[in-house]
Amino acid sequence: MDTIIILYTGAFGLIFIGIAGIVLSRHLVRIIFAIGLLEAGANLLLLLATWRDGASAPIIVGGRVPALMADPVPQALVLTAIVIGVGILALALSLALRVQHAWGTLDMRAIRLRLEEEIDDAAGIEPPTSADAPAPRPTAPATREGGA
Amino acid sequence: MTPLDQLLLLSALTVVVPLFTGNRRITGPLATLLYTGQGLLLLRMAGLGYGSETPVSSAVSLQVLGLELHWRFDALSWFFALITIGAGLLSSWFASGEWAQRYRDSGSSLRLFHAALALNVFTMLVLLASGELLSLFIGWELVSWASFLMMSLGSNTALRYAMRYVTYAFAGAMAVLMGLVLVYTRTGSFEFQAFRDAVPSMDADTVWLLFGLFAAGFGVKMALLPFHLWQAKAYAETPGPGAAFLGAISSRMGLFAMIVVLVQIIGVARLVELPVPFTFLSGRDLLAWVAVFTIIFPTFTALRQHDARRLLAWHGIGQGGYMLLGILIADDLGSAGGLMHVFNHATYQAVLFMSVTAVIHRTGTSDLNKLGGLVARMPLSFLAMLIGIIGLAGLPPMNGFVSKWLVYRALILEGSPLLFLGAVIGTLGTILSVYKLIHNTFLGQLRLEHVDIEEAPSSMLWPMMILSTVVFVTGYFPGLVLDWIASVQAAVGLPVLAHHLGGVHIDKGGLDMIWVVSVLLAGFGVGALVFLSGNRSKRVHQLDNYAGGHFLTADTRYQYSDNFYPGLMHLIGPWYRKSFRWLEGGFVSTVDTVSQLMQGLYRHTHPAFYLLAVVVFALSWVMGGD
Amino acid sequence: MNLSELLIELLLMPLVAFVIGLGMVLMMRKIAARLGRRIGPPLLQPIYDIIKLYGKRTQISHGLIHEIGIIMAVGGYVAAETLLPVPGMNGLADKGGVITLAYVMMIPSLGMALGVGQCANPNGSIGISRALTAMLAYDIPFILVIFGAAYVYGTTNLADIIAIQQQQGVSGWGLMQMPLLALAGMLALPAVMGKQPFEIYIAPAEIATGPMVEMSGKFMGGLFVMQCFQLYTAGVLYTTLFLGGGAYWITFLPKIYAVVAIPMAAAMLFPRYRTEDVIRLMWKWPVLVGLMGLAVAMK
Amino acid sequence: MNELVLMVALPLLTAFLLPVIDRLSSLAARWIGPLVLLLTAIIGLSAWSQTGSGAITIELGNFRPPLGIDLYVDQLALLFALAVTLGTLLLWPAEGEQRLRQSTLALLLAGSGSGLALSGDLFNIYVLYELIAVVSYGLAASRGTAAGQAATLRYLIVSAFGAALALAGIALVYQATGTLNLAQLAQLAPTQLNNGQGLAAFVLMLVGFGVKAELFPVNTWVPEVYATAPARVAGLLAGVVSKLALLIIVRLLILLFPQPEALTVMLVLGILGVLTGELAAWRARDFNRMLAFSSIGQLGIMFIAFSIPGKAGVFAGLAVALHHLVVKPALFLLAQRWGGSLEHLAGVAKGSPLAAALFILLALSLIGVPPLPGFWAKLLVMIHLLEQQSSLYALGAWIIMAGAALEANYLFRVASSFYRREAAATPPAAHRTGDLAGASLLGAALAAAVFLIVPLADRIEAMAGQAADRDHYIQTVNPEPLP
Repeated sequence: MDTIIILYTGAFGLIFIGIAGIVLSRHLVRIIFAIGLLEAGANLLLLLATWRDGASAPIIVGGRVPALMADPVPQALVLTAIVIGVGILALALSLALRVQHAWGTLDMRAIRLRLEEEIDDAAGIEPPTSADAPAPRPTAPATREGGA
Repeated sequence: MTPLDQLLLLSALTVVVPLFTGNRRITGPLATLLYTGQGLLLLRMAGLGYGSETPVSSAVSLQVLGLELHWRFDALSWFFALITIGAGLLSSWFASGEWAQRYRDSGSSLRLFHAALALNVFTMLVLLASGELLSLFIGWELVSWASFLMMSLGSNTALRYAMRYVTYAFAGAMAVLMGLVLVYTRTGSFEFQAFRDAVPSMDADTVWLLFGLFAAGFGVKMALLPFHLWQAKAYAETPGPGAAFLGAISSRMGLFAMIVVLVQIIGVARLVELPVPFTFLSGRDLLAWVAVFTIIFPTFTALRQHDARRLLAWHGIGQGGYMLLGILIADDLGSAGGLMHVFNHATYQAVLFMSVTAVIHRTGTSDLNKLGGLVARMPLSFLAMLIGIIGLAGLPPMNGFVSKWLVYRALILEGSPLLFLGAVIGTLGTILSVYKLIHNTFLGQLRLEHVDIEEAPSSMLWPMMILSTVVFVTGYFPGLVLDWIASVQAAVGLPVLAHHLGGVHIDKGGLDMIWVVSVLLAGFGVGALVFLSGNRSKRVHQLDNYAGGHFLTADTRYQYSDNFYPGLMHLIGPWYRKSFRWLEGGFVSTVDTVSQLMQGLYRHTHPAFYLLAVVVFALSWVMGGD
Repeated sequence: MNLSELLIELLLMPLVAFVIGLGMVLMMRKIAARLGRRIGPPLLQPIYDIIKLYGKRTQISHGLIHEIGIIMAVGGYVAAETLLPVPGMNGLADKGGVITLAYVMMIPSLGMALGVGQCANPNGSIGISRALTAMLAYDIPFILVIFGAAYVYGTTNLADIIAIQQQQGVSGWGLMQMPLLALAGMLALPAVMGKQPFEIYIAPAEIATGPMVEMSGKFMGGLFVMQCFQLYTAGVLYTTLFLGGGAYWITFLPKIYAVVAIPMAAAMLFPRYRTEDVIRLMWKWPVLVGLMGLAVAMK
Repeated sequence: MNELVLMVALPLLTAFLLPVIDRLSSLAARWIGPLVLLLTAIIGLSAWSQTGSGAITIELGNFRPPLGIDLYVDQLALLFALAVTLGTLLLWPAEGEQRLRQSTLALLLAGSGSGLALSGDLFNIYVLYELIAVVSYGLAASRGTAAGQAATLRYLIVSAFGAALALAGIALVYQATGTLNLAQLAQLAPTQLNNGQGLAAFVLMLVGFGVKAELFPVNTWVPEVYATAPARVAGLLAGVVSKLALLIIVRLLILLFPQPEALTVMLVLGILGVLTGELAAWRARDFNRMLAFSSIGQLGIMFIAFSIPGKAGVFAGLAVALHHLVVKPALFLLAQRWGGSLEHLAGVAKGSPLAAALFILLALSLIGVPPLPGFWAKLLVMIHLLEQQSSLYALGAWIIMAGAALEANYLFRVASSFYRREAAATPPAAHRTGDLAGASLLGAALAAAVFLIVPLADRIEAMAGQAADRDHYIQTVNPEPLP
């Protein structure tokens, strides 16, 4: 029984590390890794769902049915989930790469602010100004009319 | 096919026809003709108005989601429909001649105007015909959006105010919807009768809630305080005849709905039993006070306007208060007064809006500081406005007096001095305000630029004269209208007013307008005799005035118009605090702030944080709940 | 009562009112003179004045509405008198009542306002603005008093009100039943009559301002006639509400003259009030007293 | 009956073959996608009448559950499968340079969406859901701008996070029952899942699948993605994909989680969704984000509606969902040209009167003005909410009302600016015929629904009755009992 407790602890630990990583990190790559951890935790949890200590693989060789067989369904599920997870991680990393190329940053907060700005720009909305904001700097020195 | 179906069908046809005839000149007269047809169909049901016929129901009924929708006309519907169709007919007539040409030339769509007008009439008829709460709500919404269409026909300003209207109206409609769904969950039906049967068994909290929801929801349309801000500007900016129509009847739909729900179903007696916590007032008193403040505040706001249309529109709000007040008294006199005021108000308000529109048509402005002396050029329009303002101010011999008299008399009988005082203050303010209106428009010095203008065209004059006649005749013989009122009272379940052609006979001081008006006319005759007994008078030019030894010249026109009541304003001016605008603004700012917060929620914070929060919360709740 | 009797009454009532009103005008002028240590006009002076004004050669009219306005001013009061019962004549008391009377009394103001407006003299309009403001000022306590009386007597029929008071003798008078309301009415009365110290709108001192600025000849005469009626109406109404009305002319006449004379004599001593001060005064004391009176009367 | 499998298989197959077809003929590649979708739609429609009397189950490869995988076809599932097919057809996103890739993605979306709607197995649901997620990332980023990619990235993070949680939820379910077949789960649920663990599983799956259904806390991606993705894609996500996710959640709720607490969680999150969505939309300054926030609010209403227990809730929620399914894509079709600042839309009614009129019609229905269908849907929700006689449900009703009032304000602020007399400095270009035709079609459907409201309501009610009936589901699938 100890094994199973350790394994459960591991699964929940991975999930919590993953969540914490997503919440606490600002760096995009770390966040993506954290997602990987989270998924690993979830997969482990799924595998553990029907864990039987000392069971053999659910493969029937030569019509001989093993006495204790592991449940094949979670294994199939996990296999699929891992494939999907890898795909998504790859997609995420490639997107992150593109963002890094375009904006030169992987900092989540910077990306968020930049994203906000770009959306506003694309929509043609002027940035919000506040009465307390410093006056905009004049872009060109004021020309004096009739000064000549 | 019952007469009601025919009426609704013809009314729907009236909406469609302008869409086909379009901007052609024929549209107006055609629409007018169709309204006449509607009027005739309504007269086929005249038995309703005289209480000699049972309610006419429509052959159409629907079953949606297991809810039955049906429509019918009773005396109350008939009475309001009469006003609606009358107002539609005369507004459309008013809008068919020269006005239409001008409107079209200014690039506006006549097609849309007539369609909007007809749509308003149609939707109102649908509302009036509603046979249970659900069709009432559907009609209610239709009316709201139809009048939104009408209001937004004007300029950009009109659009802005129409927008404000639609915000108020829809919020109100939501309150109504909430109310009727509540009713449904209590009774399992939207039928009036089921609701009425369920009221006695409801506890006070429920009735309070329903009362609040319905009063607020319908009150928005009536522009009851504090939901009145939208109305004046929205109506004022509507194209002239449209404003006459809306001002005459549109917001009375709120009153209609209130009568149906608060008087006919819940019953005023039940409202009296609802105590307002921490006070000695009841629910009815509360609403009555709202009505009185609706009389006072908008009336004194009107006093400060210097645009004729806005002035009238603000008065329209104030007059609504008398109607509600009268109906809430709920005895035979008061409710008759309130109901009669609906009719009376429609007649004189339409006449006033029409006459102001005629002035705008000729002079191009409704700014009271830029008019004056027009009586010499537009005497018939002046006469129409004079009759209108006497009606609005509620002075004899016009019909406005009779309805207000009934309300006052009821208040005296009931013994509500403060409500009475409030109502009278409103009337006095109205007198001041309407005098300013007629003085600044028609009296005083004629301005140079208006020297050559002519009387309004006959297409405008006819409706004005007809309405003026109605205002006077129903003031002279109020029994004509009181006949209908009595059958309405019977239909609604109020005590029925015993009346005669001249008014009412009560042991403790009745009213006989035939005598009062006759003696007044005779008095005028005597006055005229006295006047004529003097030496012959000589007409002089308007510049031939006493001016302290100074000669007035043709290019100097003195007109006393701006800040017409300086003494009064000096005293009560500081009381105009724009509190309601402040309130509205405060509400909007609050929503704005919260909305900003919500956007920030979506924008600024790390999404996963919420996720975490929710999961942790949910899991802990689950574990704890186990 | 048959119709012909009623018609005769209706004819007689304004006539009587006019004569009594003339007397009141005379009395006012006498009081004013005596207070100023003058002798005052002779008995028939008001009549002479009216005849003179109507007979003048220069009669300036500013248009039809100017004339109609004056007609309305006189005609409105003529009609109002038929609603006021006097000893022996009830007129239309049961067909109008006190509310109708109060509103009919506004018609002359409206007529005068229309007439003056048509004169196209801004100074006249200023006067009207003041007059209407003053009306707003005094009508509030006045209406309050009317409400109180109508409520306490339980009727708006003035003839009934008189009958109720007559039944109980002097102790049944409104003055005894509701002294505070009577006081409030008394305070508002000078303003209702448009007399000192509330006559700023007439502006007798400023020649170039006020409703009368364009009024000459019979127009002025019309206003003069109107004034007679105005004094009479106010006096009779107050008497009817609070002093038991009139059963006999012999007791009725002194009452109405006293009602007009006593406040006048006192008020004459006050300096003229500005328009906003009229409002301030009227909305403060008479309204306060009236409300207290109402509270007492309705309890 | 097995031809229904084609609804799933055909689009997927075409998607994989598309690159090959493109090599052969680019014209064929352009048209084959829509044609295939049309074909699948016809297949779906032909099967419609057969599902009226009762649901059917299709056992793939003739293995009976729990060993085999089954498709469960009731009217609800079929309707959503049809909706996703037709929706993709209507909002066919392929345009411009990346036509081929987008066609592929769209076909994948249609196929996996139909599969998601029809599948009767939790495992399949998870896989197809992930497939849809991947497709939606591709579509969302298809504009190729950095902003689009950044927004997609943020979307992806939330979505992957959610998927992991959903997987954990599935693990919990499996642990408790040992099966993933929905019918079998439904049999076992009253005994095995009616506990804390079941509830935890539900919450995890609610949050996980809720990402696509724009559930309150996990919907922060919505405004960003809808603002940066092509409007048609946004329409697909808001109109169709969100409803699919919702369908899954509702299925799970009906079959697996009978606890009242589950309903409460959904109700609370729904209320928060309405509140935040409508309030945020009130202040939105561009068309896309206004629609995005408003769709968050609308989805919130659906969550509230589905949280009503029993058939009534399904009926009410379904009505709202179907209505939104018609309205939102149409609005996003209009956004194709009108995206961007609302100020630029001043006076556009003159240039494009039809589009302006359509917007008004859609807006009226969205806020629930009678007699448009939106009103009846809202009325249903209100009635059933208040019938619960519980203060939390009543709160939901109040919030929906307040939200509608707000929505009326901001939608009509925009609508009335269309009719302003002076035009904006740079008015948006006129709509393309395709967009306008699509929107008009949906608008016409909406208008037609006004007159067909009675039969429509009956149909939806029957559908809801079928979907809400747990025993019917179990009997139809009739799985072998677990060993």
